Amino acid sequence: MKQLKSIGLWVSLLAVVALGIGPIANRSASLRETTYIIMQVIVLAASLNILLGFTGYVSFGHIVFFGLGGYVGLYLINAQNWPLWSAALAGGLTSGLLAFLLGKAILRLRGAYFALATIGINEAVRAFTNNFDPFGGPIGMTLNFRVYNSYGGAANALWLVYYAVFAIALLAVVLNFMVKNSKFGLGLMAIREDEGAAEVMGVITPNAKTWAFVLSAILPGIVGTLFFFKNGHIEPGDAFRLDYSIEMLVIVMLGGQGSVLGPILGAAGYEGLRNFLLTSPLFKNIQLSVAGALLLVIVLFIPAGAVGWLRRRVPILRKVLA
Amino acid sequence: MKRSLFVLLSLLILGSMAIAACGPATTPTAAPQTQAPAPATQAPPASTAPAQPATKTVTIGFTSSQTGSLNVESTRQYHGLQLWMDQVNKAGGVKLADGTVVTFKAQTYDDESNTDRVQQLYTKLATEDNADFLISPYSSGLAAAAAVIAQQYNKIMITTGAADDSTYQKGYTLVYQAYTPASHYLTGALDLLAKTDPSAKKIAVAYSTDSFSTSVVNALKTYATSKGYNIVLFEGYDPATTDFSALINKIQAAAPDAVMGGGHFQDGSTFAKQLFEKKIGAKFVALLVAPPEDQFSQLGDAALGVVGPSQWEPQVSFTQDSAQKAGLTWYGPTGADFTSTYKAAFNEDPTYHSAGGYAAGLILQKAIEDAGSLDTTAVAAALDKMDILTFYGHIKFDTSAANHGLQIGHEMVYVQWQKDSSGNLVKQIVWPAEGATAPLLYPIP
Amino acid sequence: MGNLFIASLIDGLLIGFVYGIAAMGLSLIWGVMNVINLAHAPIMALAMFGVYLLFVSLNLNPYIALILIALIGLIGGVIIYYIAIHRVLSAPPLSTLLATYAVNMIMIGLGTAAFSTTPRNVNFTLGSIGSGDLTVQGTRLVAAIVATVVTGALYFFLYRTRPGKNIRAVANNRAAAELMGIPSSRVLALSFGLGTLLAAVAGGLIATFFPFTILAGNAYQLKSFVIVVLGGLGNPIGSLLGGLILGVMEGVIPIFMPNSWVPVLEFILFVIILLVRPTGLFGAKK
Amino acid sequence: MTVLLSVQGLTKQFGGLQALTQVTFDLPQGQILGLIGPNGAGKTTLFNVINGVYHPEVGRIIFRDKDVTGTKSYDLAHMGMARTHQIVRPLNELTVRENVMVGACFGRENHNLSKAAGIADEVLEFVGLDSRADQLAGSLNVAQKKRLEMARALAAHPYLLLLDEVLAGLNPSEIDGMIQIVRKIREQGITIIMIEHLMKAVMNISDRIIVLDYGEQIADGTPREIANNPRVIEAYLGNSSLADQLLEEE
Repeated sequence: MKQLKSIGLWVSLLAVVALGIGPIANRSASLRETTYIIMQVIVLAASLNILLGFTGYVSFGHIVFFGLGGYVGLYLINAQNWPLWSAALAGGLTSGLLAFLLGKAILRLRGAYFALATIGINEAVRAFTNNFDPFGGPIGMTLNFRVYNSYGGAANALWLVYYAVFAIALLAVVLNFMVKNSKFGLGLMAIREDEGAAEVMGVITPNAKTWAFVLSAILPGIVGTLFFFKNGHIEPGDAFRLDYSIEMLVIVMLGGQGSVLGPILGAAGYEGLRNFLLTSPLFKNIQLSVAGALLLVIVLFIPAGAVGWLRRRVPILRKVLA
Repeated sequence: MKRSLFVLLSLLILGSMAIAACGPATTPTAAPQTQAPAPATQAPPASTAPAQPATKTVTIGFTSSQTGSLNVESTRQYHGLQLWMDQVNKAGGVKLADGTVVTFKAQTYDDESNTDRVQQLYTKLATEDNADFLISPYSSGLAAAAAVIAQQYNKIMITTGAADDSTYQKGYTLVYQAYTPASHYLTGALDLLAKTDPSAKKIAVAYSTDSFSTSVVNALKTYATSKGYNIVLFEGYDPATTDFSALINKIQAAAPDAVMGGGHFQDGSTFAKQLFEKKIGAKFVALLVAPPEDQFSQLGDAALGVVGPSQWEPQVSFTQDSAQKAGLTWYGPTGADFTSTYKAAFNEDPTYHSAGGYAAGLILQKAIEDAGSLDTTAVAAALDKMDILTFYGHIKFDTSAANHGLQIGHEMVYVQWQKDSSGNLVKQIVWPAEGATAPLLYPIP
Repeated sequence: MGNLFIASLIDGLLIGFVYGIAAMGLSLIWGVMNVINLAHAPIMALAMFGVYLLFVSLNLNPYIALILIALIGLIGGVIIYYIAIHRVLSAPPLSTLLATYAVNMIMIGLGTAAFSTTPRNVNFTLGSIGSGDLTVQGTRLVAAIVATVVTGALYFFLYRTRPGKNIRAVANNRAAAELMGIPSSRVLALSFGLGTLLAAVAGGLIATFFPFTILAGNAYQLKSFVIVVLGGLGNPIGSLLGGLILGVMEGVIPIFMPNSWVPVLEFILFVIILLVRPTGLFGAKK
Repeated sequence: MTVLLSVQGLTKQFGGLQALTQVTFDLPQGQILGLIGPNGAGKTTLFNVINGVYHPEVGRIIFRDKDVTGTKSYDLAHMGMARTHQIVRPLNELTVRENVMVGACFGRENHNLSKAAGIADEVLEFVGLDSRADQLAGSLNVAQKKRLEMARALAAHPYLLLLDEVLAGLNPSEIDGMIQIVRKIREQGITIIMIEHLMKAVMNISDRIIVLDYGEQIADGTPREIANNPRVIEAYLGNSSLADQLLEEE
């Protein structure tokens, strides 16, 4: 039993490594950039999975943690000369703190109301950033190219950031696995299935939900800093993009919510598909529509996502696919 | 005929909500493929092909916004660049010092109007597609993200459609700006106002809170204050704003002589329309981006008198003579040639985005010719030295460490919508005085 | 200052009517079937284009075009319901959110391909009344009147006609309504159709005085969330009042602080109302 | 005899509706208290109030010598109160074992996962669901789901168990099985309040019965006293001979 469970973890980690090792093996910068986005999406989707997949709360504005982390991190690097790593950590912790402060209040809302509240928060934070001068207001912040020199030049810096996001993707998978196979995670899943019943059985739901929210906010904050450091520039419209939030939901849904492997498969599948559609001469003008039609088919016919579908069809896999 | 096709198409679209899930059919898109019947006579100068030259194809990499909010401007920029490329290739390419003849090919992807994929795509362009030179995406935000990649892979990038000054103050050495920087967008309008009516001193500034517009108005504010103007209102609005009533009421209460600001086309034209409807009574209105667009005239009377800065207009007539007068080298086609070939190729009038795209190519071509090689260092050196006049205007780059690559030669022109003798709205150039096609209509009737 | 206040108030009220009717469709669908229709924005945008195309190509009066567009909206909504919503209606909320978002993607994608994101403008005016500071545009006045009439008609339909009563019964308790022999799926399809009809009417009205692009619906969709939460679910008059409140806020707040703070306040208010009174200021249900 | 639970003057209203009026009783440790009354009499409401789902307007609840009025359900669970639901609420996408582990993990004894798994297996064997431990809870039939409810509550090792119509919807042989389980639970020293519609069962198994009607406590006594109480007969049982039948059948 125990062994089988950890096979699930190894399968998931292996999947991430298989995706992430390519650019390191052939030192291809182009592949690295493509993979960077997949890794980032894995981190965001896996983090969202803690809230969506395990706890059953649909956060539509989860990107607020990515954007806020990016802003705080870039501000510390730009204005306070912090090194990237501590700035990224600070970005993550700030996002976690925001989740902690908001959690108790908005996690009382259920279903669609919670989803709407998260949209409201994302929009409020975006509008606030637009007015907040230390973060550059509408202009945002642009890093001086010199900053990259402390990391061995820009080329090297981008490699470093890639290693970091790769490591964090692995961490996100381990975190998902640990949550899923912990008492805390059991409580979360009980909440997902029936919050009232969970409460009656003794799950301290407000605390459990808040911590799930916090856990799901920290890593997005860290990769937010990494991304905008790499990007060299941040402004409100890019940092708090609601569409990106919804893409993450689609990815978790596509791969299978509540599973560890799901966000990984979803991220790889979704990004692969998007890259294909964007560059395909046949579809590129209507790629958005094609993606929408596919999403609709998935929602209507395979709501459990890839992992859920596999588990149902091939029961042997049930134990291996965490 | 075309109209009814359009209606049919859109009814099909409405109908296709119905069959949406069954997989949408490929819809014919407006984006025309270039089949430029470019008349060879109007080709830019290029070395005449020798007998048996070695040849090389140079890849120019860039992304454009085929989808998303920047799609219109970005597509025009793409068209301009494409026209340049077709013409230079048709004319036989560029001859290097070692006799190799270089022709160009474009490698491009859709950046969806957002930064997420810009770096991914530019890295792909720089490494996998082995692009020799890069052109920026449209808009300052996207260009800033692309600049990191260009510099890092030691590729020269000509930016166009990216006016923000800040990108060129961040230590890049290989990024060169074709546009007049944002900080100069509205300062000329102020000079124009000062010359026309020295007694007008109260200015209200209302601007879209996006990066570009905010940079423009911040520079305007500094400049206006230094010239003794009284800024009676200085406020931002969300770029998605459609109802400006509240803001206009405030402007009205501040009773300014002039209203300046705006942002992009959509908000700017809406703002202009509502300014008119509210009978605001300002004598002078200057807005960003929207007024130079031909569609701005759809506003009817609301467009009358509105002034806007433009990087280039078809009426702008720089010639070999003007180059001689200014002591500059003349380079490339004339404005009239550019306009007519562009129209022939894309069945639309060129705007400054188109001209900017073309100019970016032209700048690169000239630099390669001057350098006589494709080597980054040599071409960059040629760009640093460049000081030319083209149909698009004067091109010269700042070479100081603090602002390297910033455009310092090119000047904005200011257009105003006026009525011709038969009462039709026409766009006239009103500033700078040397290039004006009509005097400023002042105050707005 | 006095004039400024009155002018801002009037403008706020006028735009409030439009906000109200834009939110009404969202509110109806949400209230009846507990679906948050994320395809609301492109439906509004397509309606804007519908009015535009009929106006430009056939020279049709925008208000006549509006009736045609409303009908297309009704039929389109019913079709969307059967394709995208019906199957996932009793699934967790995420499914319907994503299903309607998928419809949104499809419509925006096709719309961008067909129309690009170039702004359009219906060059139509009814003149304006008043003078100086207090100028009111004819088209906006008509929009307010149409909004009021539509609200009244919807109210009449929901409370006085059989299909309307069926809709309310299904909204209250679907299982019980089915037991009473109400064909719930047909009623739900009709409600969805009505919701899109309202969105289309709102879009068409907006097209008569604001320029728009295929993406123009998004801003109204976001505002509609705020309004629905203000006004309560499924309650047409609540939506209208919610729209008026939001309109007045947007009109009056900038007198006292920079305009760019308005969205910050709007969304903070939104979250607070969600937390304190999720049934809305005028909602009594539940 | 120590009093485990003391309910004092509980009153609960919903809007204008009086759901509970001045309900008062003491429950000594180890007893089975039957709670009967017509539909809508407020029985489940009483459970919800005792259990912390609703808070009463008036009245106090003392559990193990502590005033727990207004205490949250999860805190009560930690203090040793567990319940089943009238309409079963299985955690569908979790396995049967995981369902029961939730009870063990978050109940009175606050076990870690591996300990909880052990307890879950014991309890599942006790209620006869051991063969289904790895199935998803959603795939069980109604009778099995009722046992699962019971197992989850038991896994918490509670002092007080609130059983809400555990027999409803079961066939006769399943009912016998469930009654056996309830008896065995009592033998472990767990105090039980059970809401039941099945008169025969409740009369036989309870030490004491409380009758609710329109939220009012109209009778309180041994099964025999209840069966002969004229108010109960009038309000609820219908005729007096039925009551005698119920008592004598076994």
